Amino acid sequence: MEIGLGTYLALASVLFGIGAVGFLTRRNILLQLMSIEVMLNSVNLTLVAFNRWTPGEPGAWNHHGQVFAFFVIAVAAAEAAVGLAILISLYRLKSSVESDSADLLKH
Amino acid sequence: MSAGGELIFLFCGFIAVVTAVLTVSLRTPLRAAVALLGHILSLAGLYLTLHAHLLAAIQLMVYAGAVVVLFIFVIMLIGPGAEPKTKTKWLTLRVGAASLMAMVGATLAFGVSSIDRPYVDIDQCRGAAAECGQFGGVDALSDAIFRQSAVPFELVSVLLLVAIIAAVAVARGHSPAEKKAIEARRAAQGGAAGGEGA
Amino acid sequence: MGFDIQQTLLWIVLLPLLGALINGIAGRHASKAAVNVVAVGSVFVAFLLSVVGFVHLAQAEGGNASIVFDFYEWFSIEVQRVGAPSVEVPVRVRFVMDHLSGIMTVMVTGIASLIHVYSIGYMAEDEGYARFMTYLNLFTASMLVLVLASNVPLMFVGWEGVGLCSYLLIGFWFKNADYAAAGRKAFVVNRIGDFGVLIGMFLLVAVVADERTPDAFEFAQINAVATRIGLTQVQLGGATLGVTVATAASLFLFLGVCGKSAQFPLFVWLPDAMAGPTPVSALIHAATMVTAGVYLLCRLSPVFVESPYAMAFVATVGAFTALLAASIALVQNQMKKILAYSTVSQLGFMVAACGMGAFAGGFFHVFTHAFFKACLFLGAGSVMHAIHSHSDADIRYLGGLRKKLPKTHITFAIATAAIAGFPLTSGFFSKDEILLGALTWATGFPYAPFMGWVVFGALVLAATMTAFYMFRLYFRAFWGEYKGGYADDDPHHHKVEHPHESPDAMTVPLYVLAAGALLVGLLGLPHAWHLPNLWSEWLAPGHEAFLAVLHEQGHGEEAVAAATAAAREVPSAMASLQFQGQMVHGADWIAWVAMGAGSLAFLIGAGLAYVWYVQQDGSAPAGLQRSMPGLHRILMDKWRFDELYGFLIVTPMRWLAYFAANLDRFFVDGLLTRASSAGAKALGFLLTRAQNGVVFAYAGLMVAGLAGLAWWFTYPHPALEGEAGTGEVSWVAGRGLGYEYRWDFDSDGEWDTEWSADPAASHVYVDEDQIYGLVAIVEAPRSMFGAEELVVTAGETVEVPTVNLAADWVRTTITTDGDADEGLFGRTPTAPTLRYDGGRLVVNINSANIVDRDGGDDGRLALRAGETVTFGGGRITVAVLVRGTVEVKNPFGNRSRESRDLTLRVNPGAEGGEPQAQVIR
Amino acid sequence: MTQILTTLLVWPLPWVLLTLLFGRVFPRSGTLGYVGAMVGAVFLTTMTFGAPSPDGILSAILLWPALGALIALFLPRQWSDGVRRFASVWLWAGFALSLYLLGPVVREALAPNPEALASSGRLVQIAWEHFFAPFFGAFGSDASLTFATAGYRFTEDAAWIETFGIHYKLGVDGISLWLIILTTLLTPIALDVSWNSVSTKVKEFAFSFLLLQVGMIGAFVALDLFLFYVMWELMLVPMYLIIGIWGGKDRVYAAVKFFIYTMVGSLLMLVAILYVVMQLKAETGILTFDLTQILWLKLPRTEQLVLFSAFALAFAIKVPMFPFHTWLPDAHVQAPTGGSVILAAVLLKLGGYGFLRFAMPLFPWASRYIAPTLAVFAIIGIIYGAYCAWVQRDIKKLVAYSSVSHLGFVMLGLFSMTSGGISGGILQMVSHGISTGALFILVGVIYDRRHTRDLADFGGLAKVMPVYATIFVIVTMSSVGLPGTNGFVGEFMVLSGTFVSRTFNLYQKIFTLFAATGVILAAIYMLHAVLKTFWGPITRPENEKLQDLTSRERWILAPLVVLVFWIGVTPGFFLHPMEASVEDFMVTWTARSDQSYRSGEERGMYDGWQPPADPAEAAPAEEGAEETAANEAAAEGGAG
Repeated sequence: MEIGLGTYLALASVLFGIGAVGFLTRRNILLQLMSIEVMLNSVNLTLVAFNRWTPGEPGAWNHHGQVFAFFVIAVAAAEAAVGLAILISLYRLKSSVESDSADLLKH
Repeated sequence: MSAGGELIFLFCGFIAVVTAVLTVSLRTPLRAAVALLGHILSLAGLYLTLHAHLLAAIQLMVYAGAVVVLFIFVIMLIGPGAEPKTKTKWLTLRVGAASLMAMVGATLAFGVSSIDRPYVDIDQCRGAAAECGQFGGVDALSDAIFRQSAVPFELVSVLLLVAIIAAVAVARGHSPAEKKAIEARRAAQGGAAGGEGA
Repeated sequence: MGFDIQQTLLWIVLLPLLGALINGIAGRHASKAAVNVVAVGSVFVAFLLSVVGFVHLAQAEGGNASIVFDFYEWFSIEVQRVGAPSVEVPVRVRFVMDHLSGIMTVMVTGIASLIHVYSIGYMAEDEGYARFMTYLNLFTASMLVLVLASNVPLMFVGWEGVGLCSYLLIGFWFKNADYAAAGRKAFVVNRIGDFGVLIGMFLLVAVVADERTPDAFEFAQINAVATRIGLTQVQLGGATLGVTVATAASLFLFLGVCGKSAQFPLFVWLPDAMAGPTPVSALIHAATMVTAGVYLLCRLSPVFVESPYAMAFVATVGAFTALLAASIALVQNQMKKILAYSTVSQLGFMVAACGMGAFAGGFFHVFTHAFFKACLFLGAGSVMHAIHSHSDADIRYLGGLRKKLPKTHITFAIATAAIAGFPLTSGFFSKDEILLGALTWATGFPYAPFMGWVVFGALVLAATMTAFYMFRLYFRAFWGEYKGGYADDDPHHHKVEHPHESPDAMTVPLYVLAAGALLVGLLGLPHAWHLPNLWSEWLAPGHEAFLAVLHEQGHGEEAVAAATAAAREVPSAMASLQFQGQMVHGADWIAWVAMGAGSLAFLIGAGLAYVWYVQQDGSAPAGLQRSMPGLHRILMDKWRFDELYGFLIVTPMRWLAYFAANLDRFFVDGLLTRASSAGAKALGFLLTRAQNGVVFAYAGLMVAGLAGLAWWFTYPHPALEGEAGTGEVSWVAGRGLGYEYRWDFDSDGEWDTEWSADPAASHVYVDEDQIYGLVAIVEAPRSMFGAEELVVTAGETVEVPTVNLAADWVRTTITTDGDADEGLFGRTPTAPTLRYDGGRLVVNINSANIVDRDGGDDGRLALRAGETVTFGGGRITVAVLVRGTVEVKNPFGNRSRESRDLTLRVNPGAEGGEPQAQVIR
Repeated sequence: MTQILTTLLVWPLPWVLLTLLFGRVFPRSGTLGYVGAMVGAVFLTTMTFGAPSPDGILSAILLWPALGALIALFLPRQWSDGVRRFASVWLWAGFALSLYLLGPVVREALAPNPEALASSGRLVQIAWEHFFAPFFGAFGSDASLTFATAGYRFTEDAAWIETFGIHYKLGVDGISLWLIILTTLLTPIALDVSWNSVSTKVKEFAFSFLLLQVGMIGAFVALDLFLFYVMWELMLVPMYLIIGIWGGKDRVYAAVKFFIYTMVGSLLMLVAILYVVMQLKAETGILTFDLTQILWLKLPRTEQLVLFSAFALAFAIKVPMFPFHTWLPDAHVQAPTGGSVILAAVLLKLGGYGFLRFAMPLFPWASRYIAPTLAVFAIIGIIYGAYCAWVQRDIKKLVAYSSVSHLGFVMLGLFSMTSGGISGGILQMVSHGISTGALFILVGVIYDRRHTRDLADFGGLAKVMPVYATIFVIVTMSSVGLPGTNGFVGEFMVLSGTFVSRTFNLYQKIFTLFAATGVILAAIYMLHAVLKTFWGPITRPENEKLQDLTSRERWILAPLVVLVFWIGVTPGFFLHPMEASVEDFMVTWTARSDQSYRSGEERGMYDGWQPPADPAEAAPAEEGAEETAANEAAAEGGAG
């Protein structure tokens, strides 16, 4: 088996699927947030992998994919911070960390 | 790709999948967080195989060092109440959606696995590191981030600032019980003040 | 500023208008004397000026003088014509006093002056005195505009203006709701007539307007081209109706005449109009305004004459109205009601006369009628003044007034005699002219002799009735014993023991009018006596030229035509010539019979009234009434026309209005406002269902979308497009990750290329094998969405759709801008059909306007690709149809294919060349 | 810019100040005093400074109410009477300022050239030399300022949003001239009739009217599609507020209905505008919203139809044409008197104006293709509106439905595509503004006294209110279309235009026949209202002591009554300025619709289009001058 771009992408897809399934099956917001981290990481993996296969020229490297991944990491950090803050707020309000309990936005 | 690289890939990929499964399936949040830590470490390993050295380091620092710690911190804050009650609301639908998603992931994996590009052997810079930099190295990536993408970078810093403020704003405040207590205290004080004024 | 005879026309109109303006603004606060000076003075000076103008006309050389005053151009309209440049038609404010309007002007101002004077006495006690005088002045001004106008729209100003004044004056005592309603009725009924005038005017101007006669609204120009009007057919919806413009315009104008001159079926407003003060009844609803219709008939007489059908219709309606109104008048008891129906009846006489071509006779009756009817109304007013009545006087409770009101009596008696046709009074002469016209029509007129006799009979009968009911009125009111004026049980009035004669302001006008009623008839002495008939000569200046030609050429039909043409050389004021010509060449006995019939009618009618009401004291008619109660009832109820119209027209219209209002509220508004808002609400409701606030639900939806996307990705999508060049097509399929393509350019099932990653391919179509079918590109002038492509494959017959094309398919002339002149009505065109036959497109022509130019007259054309054939305004181009197919596979191994048809326009090859090769290149 | 500011500061501002000062010095001077003060102030400034410069006059007219609105915002709220007086005087000053636009018209009517002046009567000479000539100054003496030839006058052009080719471009031609005058006349009148009836939030009321006038004038003078759209929407908001705040019982419903109806149409129009602009860009590479440029764009027939429908919907709703009229009765009934007057007199006119200025010239083939269909709707509107009006119990609703009927005539005239029909349609728009405006004022007068508009509550009013009854009957007759009043001329021209129209092809006579029945129905419903209101005995004791028209009300109605007869007797004065523009419109429209018809589905530019030498400096003024020159040449050729 030769390991190429496709392999990385396939791995990333599998990881993304696992994250998504986790997000869908878990009701604990903490775990859902973790699932989201898994999904974001899988996307980062694709970005970095693509970047590896389009590296540009020496002295004029193409780092778009890695830069993007970097930004994704930053955004993921922000997301985790806000998400956890919301979680705490919700826990105060409802004494629960279940996502189903947050349904005040109904209609 | 070198044989060593392939070996690292296989090892880290396996770990990544296993830890991902553990992350989403473990019941205890703390254990899940630990699994997530493992997942992030394995991904950093994968980054190394992709010549993304700096990114691997950042991954370790930001994710392993900050995000996972934040998760654990919150788990500690909330305590065992975080244990979800077993409810079977929309169970079928959840299982259906999850399996659909699994199929989508599998299809996607199958579809993209055949995508291939010619492998580019990155010819390491022969000259001084300062002159050309290394692909994925500190020099080259810093140049890309701070020169070419300076504006987005600054915007990200603003985003983070906003996120901090938002987190503070959202997490501030009190639970209903606390609120009641505070109000009761205030009312007592206000009444006293009014009495004094009279 | 020197004396300018043209300026007089302006001042004739302006003076009463200024009077109305001054009285209208300041009259309420001014003294009665000042109001009188302004009102009477302005009208009287106008009268003097019109006499000056009339004398100027009479002294002018040549029989056809006129005074023209061109004031300014009011506005102008543009008449667009098919296939010719547009014509700018001005509408001028221009006054003309010619022989016809001269008489009318003098008559209107004269009688208006008298009635103004009369009103000083009659309305003295009324609180709305100044208002009344204002309205009267305004009316006079409007009537003068009507009479003096040189064109139809300006006449229409007066026409509507007098209608307005009539409305205001009928409702003068507006506190009585019935009176106000009567005013509204008059206005609305007149408006129906005005509608007819408008349409008639447009019909005329659309024909008359061209480079030679751009002033198409002017009466003179319309009359000058009357022959053309009589020859032009009315086009409606592209079809010719078989009706000349003269007929249509005449009938529409006659609708206006019916409204204004109270002819059947629009006569119902006039009897109700007697709600107005009596001087109004005399001036407007007897002497002047109601004759405006007759005036219009005379004004446009050349146009009416061009249409025998319209003339016959006019005559019939007139005679019928005369009879109908006379029959109602027989039994009425209210003085003004009787006079009102008598007016309708007399108007019927005038209109019938015009319809029979005796325009001069009809107009003569207008003139004489103005005197005796005004006198009668004013006499009735005098009676009502004597018994202090505002509304009307009932002849059943009058009697013996000849001793109490001697001045009124004598004038009333003269006027009664005149209207009844007592020999040598004015009414006798004018009625004689009309009966003579009817007889001439019956004996000499080529179109409808039978109708002529019917009309003559009806008119004689109506004349008899007239004599009877007028003398009945006269005898019952003025003879016998005085009964106190009101019924014993009248709740509103007390009996007046000693009625007094009216003041001089009222009796002097009566004397003047009575004298006129007695004497003006001498202007038109009967033809039977071979005395000079001033009236006819004045109105028909071509008379002598006409007679001269007749004298030379005898009395055949051709001779009459030639004579008419000769007379037309002198543009006549009236088109009564050919009829008078026939009168002349007819025998003397006709004139004697007419005069005899008129005299007999008077003798029978008046005699019967004398016997029944003077000798027998009314027992015989009472007996008749008892023996025929139904007939009496229905006559008293005026044949129940008001009820009939209420039932047939007013109520349905009212219901229609309610229906429309409710439709608007519930359906239109409901559909556009309520239904749309309900729809938006429903949509909003549905959309909010998805927003249930549960994070999982949103995630689930996202997953569903993602799954759909994934599904779409697993199959390739060819998205085939082609662009046709000349003979060559560039095909391009959609791109995708890892797609591979292969092509079958002619869709014959064999792949023309191997798999490749290039999504674009181009192919040159050379052989006929590669052609899938033929396409007829149909371009039609009215097709909404441009050219239409009809695909014709082997063994198939396709009909060319005729949507929007109906007029163009048939064999008609198509104008440059694609408007067809004919074809929507009458003919059902058959569309061409198309067939594919051995590489040729065969067009079966059917009834299409296609030149069958391939030699054989078999009604079909065989066309090769690239050829073009024109039909009417459209054309058919033959193109070829090609079909390309592509198959795509993606990394999943899934394949899909798509075909696309493309129309390929080709240049036609050389004649007789090899079609396959020629088709393409 | 300085020119505009000079104009505003030297002319209307002193008028306002002098008039208000006069009011302070002589507080009991009454309406006559105010009118005299305003006229005197105008006279004074004209004697002192002469007439303003024609440059930037349109901006001045447009900015004047905007400035007033700005000032009104800073006036103290408690000072309600003062705010009212300020806004009224301000708007009347705006009217006086707009009268300068009539300089060329008056010159051509009185003294087209020295010879004509010399040969005219002494009275005319004196009037011209001592009154009109000094008043109009450059407006009356500059021979190039004339409405006798086609093209836009008083044009102004400045870049607004350069990136998108949006310009601040203004201009007046014969078509919009009278509508602008109508706007400036009716707005102060509408404000004044609400003098006593609006007592709450007076400041906001005045502000709304001033802002509304900006929108209305702007929509009439805009020659840039984007500017037009902005102004079109700008009108909407103040009117929405006027109905929604100072209206009747169901005012919010009516206001929202009005707003949504208009908005639906105008959004589609915006899409169509953008599409047309993009097509022009694709065709020529020039991105511009300039109407004079866009008019050259020739679109495929199918696209024309779709785009025309989008424009037509917006304008048809505004007119309103059947079946989009149902907002009108609600809006009229609920609006305060002043709002109704403006709505009927000006806002509805924008529909017809939009058809004439934008929808028809932009899409000539489509408009010609649809014209008969739209004419059918216009005729349905005439008859249907009349029937609906007949059975209304509410007088305002009756008048509102009569508007539907009358505007049917307007639309019929415009679609007839004869110069007579179009001129008649425009004149009918002006006439309708005057007579229906007056009718709403009169209804408002009686509503102020009795607080009811139900016909059944009246009867016999002619006895107690003779002057009111007289004016009502005069206005009614004008609405009915009696010859000699303004209603007749327009109606006659429309009907005759319809009868000879080539566009209506086979159906012209049938159309006229049906449309003319509207003449009968108008008499029926209007006289019904008059009968129920004025004639008959007084049935209600409340009606016995009603006050007749006050002096202020008479002063408000006087100009309208004068105009009723002025237009009716000498319509030439009003028709002549629009003749050339209408003729030019007709010629261009006919030629382009033919071209468009022939070219079918092709797109391109119409014949005669020349790309502007420098897109940044596409000088429309020069183009106008060229058109003028061409027209003059044509006129000379015609005369020769």
